[in-house]
Amino acid sequence: MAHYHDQPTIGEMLERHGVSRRTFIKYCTAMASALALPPLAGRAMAEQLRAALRPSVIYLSFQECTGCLESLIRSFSPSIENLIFDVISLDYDDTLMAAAGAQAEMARDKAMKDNYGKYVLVIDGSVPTGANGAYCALGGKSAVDILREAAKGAAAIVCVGTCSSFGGVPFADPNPTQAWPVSDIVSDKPIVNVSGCPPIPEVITGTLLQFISTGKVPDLDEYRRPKVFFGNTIHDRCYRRPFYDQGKFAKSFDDEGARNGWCLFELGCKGPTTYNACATTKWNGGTSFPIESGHPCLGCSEPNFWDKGSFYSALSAPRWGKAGEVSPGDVLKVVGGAAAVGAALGVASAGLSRLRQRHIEKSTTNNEAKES
Amino acid sequence: MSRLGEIPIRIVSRTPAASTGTIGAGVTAILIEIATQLDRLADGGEPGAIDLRSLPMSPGDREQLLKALGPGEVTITLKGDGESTINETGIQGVWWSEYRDRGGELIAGFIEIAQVPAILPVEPDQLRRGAQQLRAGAAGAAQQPGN
Amino acid sequence: MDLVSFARGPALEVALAVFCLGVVWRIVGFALLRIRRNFNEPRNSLVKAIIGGVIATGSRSWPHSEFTVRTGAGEALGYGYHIGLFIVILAFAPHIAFFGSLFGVTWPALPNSVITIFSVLTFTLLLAVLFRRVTHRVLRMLSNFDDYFSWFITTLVIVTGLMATAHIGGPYQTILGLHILSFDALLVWFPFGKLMHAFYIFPSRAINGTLLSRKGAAS
Amino acid sequence: MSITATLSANLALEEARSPEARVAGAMRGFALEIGALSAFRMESCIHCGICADACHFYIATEDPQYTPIWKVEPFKQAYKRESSAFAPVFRWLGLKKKVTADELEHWQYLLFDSCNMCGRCSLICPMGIDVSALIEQARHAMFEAGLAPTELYEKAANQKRTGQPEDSAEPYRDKLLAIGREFGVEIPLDKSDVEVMLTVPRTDIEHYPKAVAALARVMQHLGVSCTFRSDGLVAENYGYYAGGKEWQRQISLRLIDEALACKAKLLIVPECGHAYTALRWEAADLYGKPLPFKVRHVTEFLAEQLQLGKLTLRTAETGATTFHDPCQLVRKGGVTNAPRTLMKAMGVELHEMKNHGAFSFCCGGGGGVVDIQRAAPLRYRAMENKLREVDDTGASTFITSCSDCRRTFDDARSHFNWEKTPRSLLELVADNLAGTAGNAA
Repeated sequence: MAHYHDQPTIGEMLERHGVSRRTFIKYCTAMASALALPPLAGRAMAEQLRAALRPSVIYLSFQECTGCLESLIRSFSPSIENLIFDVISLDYDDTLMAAAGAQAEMARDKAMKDNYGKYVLVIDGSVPTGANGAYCALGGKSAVDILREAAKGAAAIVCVGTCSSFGGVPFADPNPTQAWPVSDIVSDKPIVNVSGCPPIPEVITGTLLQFISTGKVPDLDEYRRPKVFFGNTIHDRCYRRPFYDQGKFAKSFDDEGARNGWCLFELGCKGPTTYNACATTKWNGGTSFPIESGHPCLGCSEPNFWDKGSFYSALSAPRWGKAGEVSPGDVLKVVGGAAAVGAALGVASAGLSRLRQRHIEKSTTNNEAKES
Repeated sequence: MSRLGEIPIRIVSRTPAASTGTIGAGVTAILIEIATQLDRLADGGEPGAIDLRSLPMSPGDREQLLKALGPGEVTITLKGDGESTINETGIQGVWWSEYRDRGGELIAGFIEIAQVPAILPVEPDQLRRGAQQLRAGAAGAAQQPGN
Repeated sequence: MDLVSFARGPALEVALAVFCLGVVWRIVGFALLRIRRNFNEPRNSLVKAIIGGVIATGSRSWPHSEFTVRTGAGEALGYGYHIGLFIVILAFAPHIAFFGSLFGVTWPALPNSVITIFSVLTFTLLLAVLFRRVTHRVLRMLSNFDDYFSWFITTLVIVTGLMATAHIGGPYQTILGLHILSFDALLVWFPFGKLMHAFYIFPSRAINGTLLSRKGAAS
Repeated sequence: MSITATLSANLALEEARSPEARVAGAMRGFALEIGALSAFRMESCIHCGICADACHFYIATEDPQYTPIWKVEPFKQAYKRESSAFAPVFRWLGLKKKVTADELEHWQYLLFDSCNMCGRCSLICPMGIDVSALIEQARHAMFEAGLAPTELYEKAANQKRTGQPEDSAEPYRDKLLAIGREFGVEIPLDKSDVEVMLTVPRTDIEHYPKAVAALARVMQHLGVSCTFRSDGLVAENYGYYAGGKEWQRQISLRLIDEALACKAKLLIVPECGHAYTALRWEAADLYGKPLPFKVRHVTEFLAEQLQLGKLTLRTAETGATTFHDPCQLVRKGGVTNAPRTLMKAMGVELHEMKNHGAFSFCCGGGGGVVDIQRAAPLRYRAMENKLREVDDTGASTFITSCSDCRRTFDDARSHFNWEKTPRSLLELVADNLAGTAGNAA
């Protein structure tokens, strides 16, 4: 498609909008810093981005709560307006765009056609497949059909949020809509999962920028999450970690330990098993994150976080059954039942042994009797 | 409410002792790191940087660090999308950079070890574009009747 | 279901059930065998005999002075890792949280650094114990699969626990999952091997001590 | 015919027993021995190997097979396979192997030749297991397998049949009377309606007649109405040594019947350790009900008389003296203070051995080992340490209160050219009865 060569680079676009190179470097550097990248990476990213073409981005929302988008538009560095106006061409987002109805659908179809094979498809929300996809439909088309169609021409798919990445809340047991993560439906495209409920805004923009600046899918972990942001657990980087190491724990939300800012492990903190950048990037422009605000990590960026039992039972606590929490009563039931079966088996085996013994004894005394 | 600082917060307990206790030694470590990077700059011309955000510092530590570096003689102000400052410290070649956004919030802070902060030099293509712009302007002025 | 959820969920439930079933089965299985009555005239009254049994229960924790030269070191080694195990099992905060949710009671924890020291120490002692078992002529002859497997599974729990806290060997949740899973395995193995001695040691000392004291014999 | 029947009918047949029959016999023996208590003891073993350090056979040789608990390995194996809670599973999956005839043959040496049933290992076990009790039970199974050592087996068979472990040209009854004549002491025999029934070790009749006389003399001195019984003379019980439980019962029954016949209220066990175990602790259990009379060791009886003021003793000029604690009396029987009370009463200058009282090492001859010919070399090795301990006390007089211990030390005297002569505590008492001239001969 010839007109692609006529398209200006991002650098040119920026200058047209009066954003100087230095200002752009400033923001990229700030972002790199926010993402805990090496200090000089920001400038390199800025240069790469300036030379790159401004990609088309299509943002589709399925079975979701819009929390992810809410999060995204609160991105501080770069702010979403920076991102949209300076770096990407957001060609479709039914929540943000002014157009609506058939006009909006047309805009999407046009963007898909014009940028076939080049656009970045951002998915927010899980994809319900039950009842032929009827649980989520846009303009008369089911989400699953829209996804399949949109995925065909995508250069890559970025799943924003735990719902599109791992199924999230709709996927949770008993999953009434038969919701699936994107990766269970599309298998022939590079997929990057930016999980979280919602994901940290800087992590969303950072992932997009990284992808755009390099044109490559970043290094991913086993759950296809960018290692740069999901390489460490919350626990690894938690400022309360020293208290964990000292064995100082808050036992309730209003005790001395909680007031002293001690570790929230016993209140159910999932930090040790949760990979995300909350402890370093934090939220609201680096203001705070849940643990800093006194609440244990829920583990929202991990698969099945909704089905891992109570948010408030310790990570090392046992859990079984539907409720996902074990009370001493449940333990007693299991232990008592097993003990009863054990006792029955014990009685049976002892009885068997005694029978064998009696048999032997009888035969011996009979012989003794014969002898005398 | 436009600033976080304006939110009325009553601090009940101090910052956890564990996070302040270890930092004193941290300042020394930063100074040593700066010195190492200065050596590298002098030997191979390789600039370096330390992200202040990656170093958890108490206000006291920060003061201690600033005091150790001392005031310098160069101050640079960047006026793109908010006012950012780059101050040379008492140690020449060590720059204290603070990037702010339009609202004046600090969005990044660095200690840069460089001849000139890397954000300042202009790329050749930009120089050329500037030249072009000037030439176009001059041509336009020349064609202006009555001038 | 991820490994941790599996390990502390259904696997733990099954392990706990097998553990209880096996332990009760094994104990009932021999406790209901024939008990022969003693018709001989006791030297000491039943009360005195029982006091003797109680004393033996405690005193057998350490060899009589006549034996210490030959056995002191070996016994100290054995007790060493047992004490280490108890401290690590009972004084580590996540373990306390585990017991707390199982039984509804908790108690204060020791700092992790102390726990780490004890677990490394315990691990070292376990290695020494294994070395002794394979090099000591008596132990080598007595040892069977049970001895080595029980050692292995105990050590596995310690090692995976250390790896989990030190964050080595893989993602924390995988190692934590393996740690809990190895504990589940230990629970399953428990009733079928020598680990049962945890239930036997005090009753055995008490019963034999009582019977010996009844005769006025040394115990 | 049962094995016991076969054996008692014809000893020669015993040798020809097939391996299958041996295993079957042993398994039957094991099965009969298994009860909650023995099972618990076997369950409790953690293979710590510490019991080896209590056993003089292991200490002397450092040969791991002499580890006490290893001596009952076939018993443990049989228990796990036949009677433990998981036995059906073990059998089904073949996890515990059957005991083989070869193993049983090998274990004969471990259960008989290299174990005195001295019970020292029972004191060291951190799990509190009474190992010697298990060994005694395992011996029963070995007997059922026809694997009791010939010497013990023959003596037991003889004793069961005739009341005497060995045939003698002159019956023991006559020998007893002859001893009375020789030492000038009246031997009460076959009386009825007496307070006390006396018995005599066949070892004393054969080797230490003076001790027999001493018993009669002391009883006479005390003026106790007592008697020996022709049909219940021998204190020892070879059925106990050989592991023939039924034989042991029948041999004990002979004494019990005689005691009942003479209406004795007290049966005195002479200076013989294992006879004490057999009569004091096991006879009633085999009898199936409490005995209608008391059983006491002669030293116990004498110490009691001393405390009652009925017995007074002169100072015995024994010089520096040491005392060997017979295992069956002291460690396993609880007769710890009686001998020391008597020695104190005689002003004996007692120098205790390094390991004494409950921790004393066995003489090496207990459990019938002194009668097993082929066990002698091993027994001598195990004894060396004991003899060293005796020598280390620096005592010139060496006393014990068990005739089998005495015989074992006497045997060592000739084997090692050891210069000490073991003396009988009973004889010492008899020699130092206050108000008598004493008999130094």
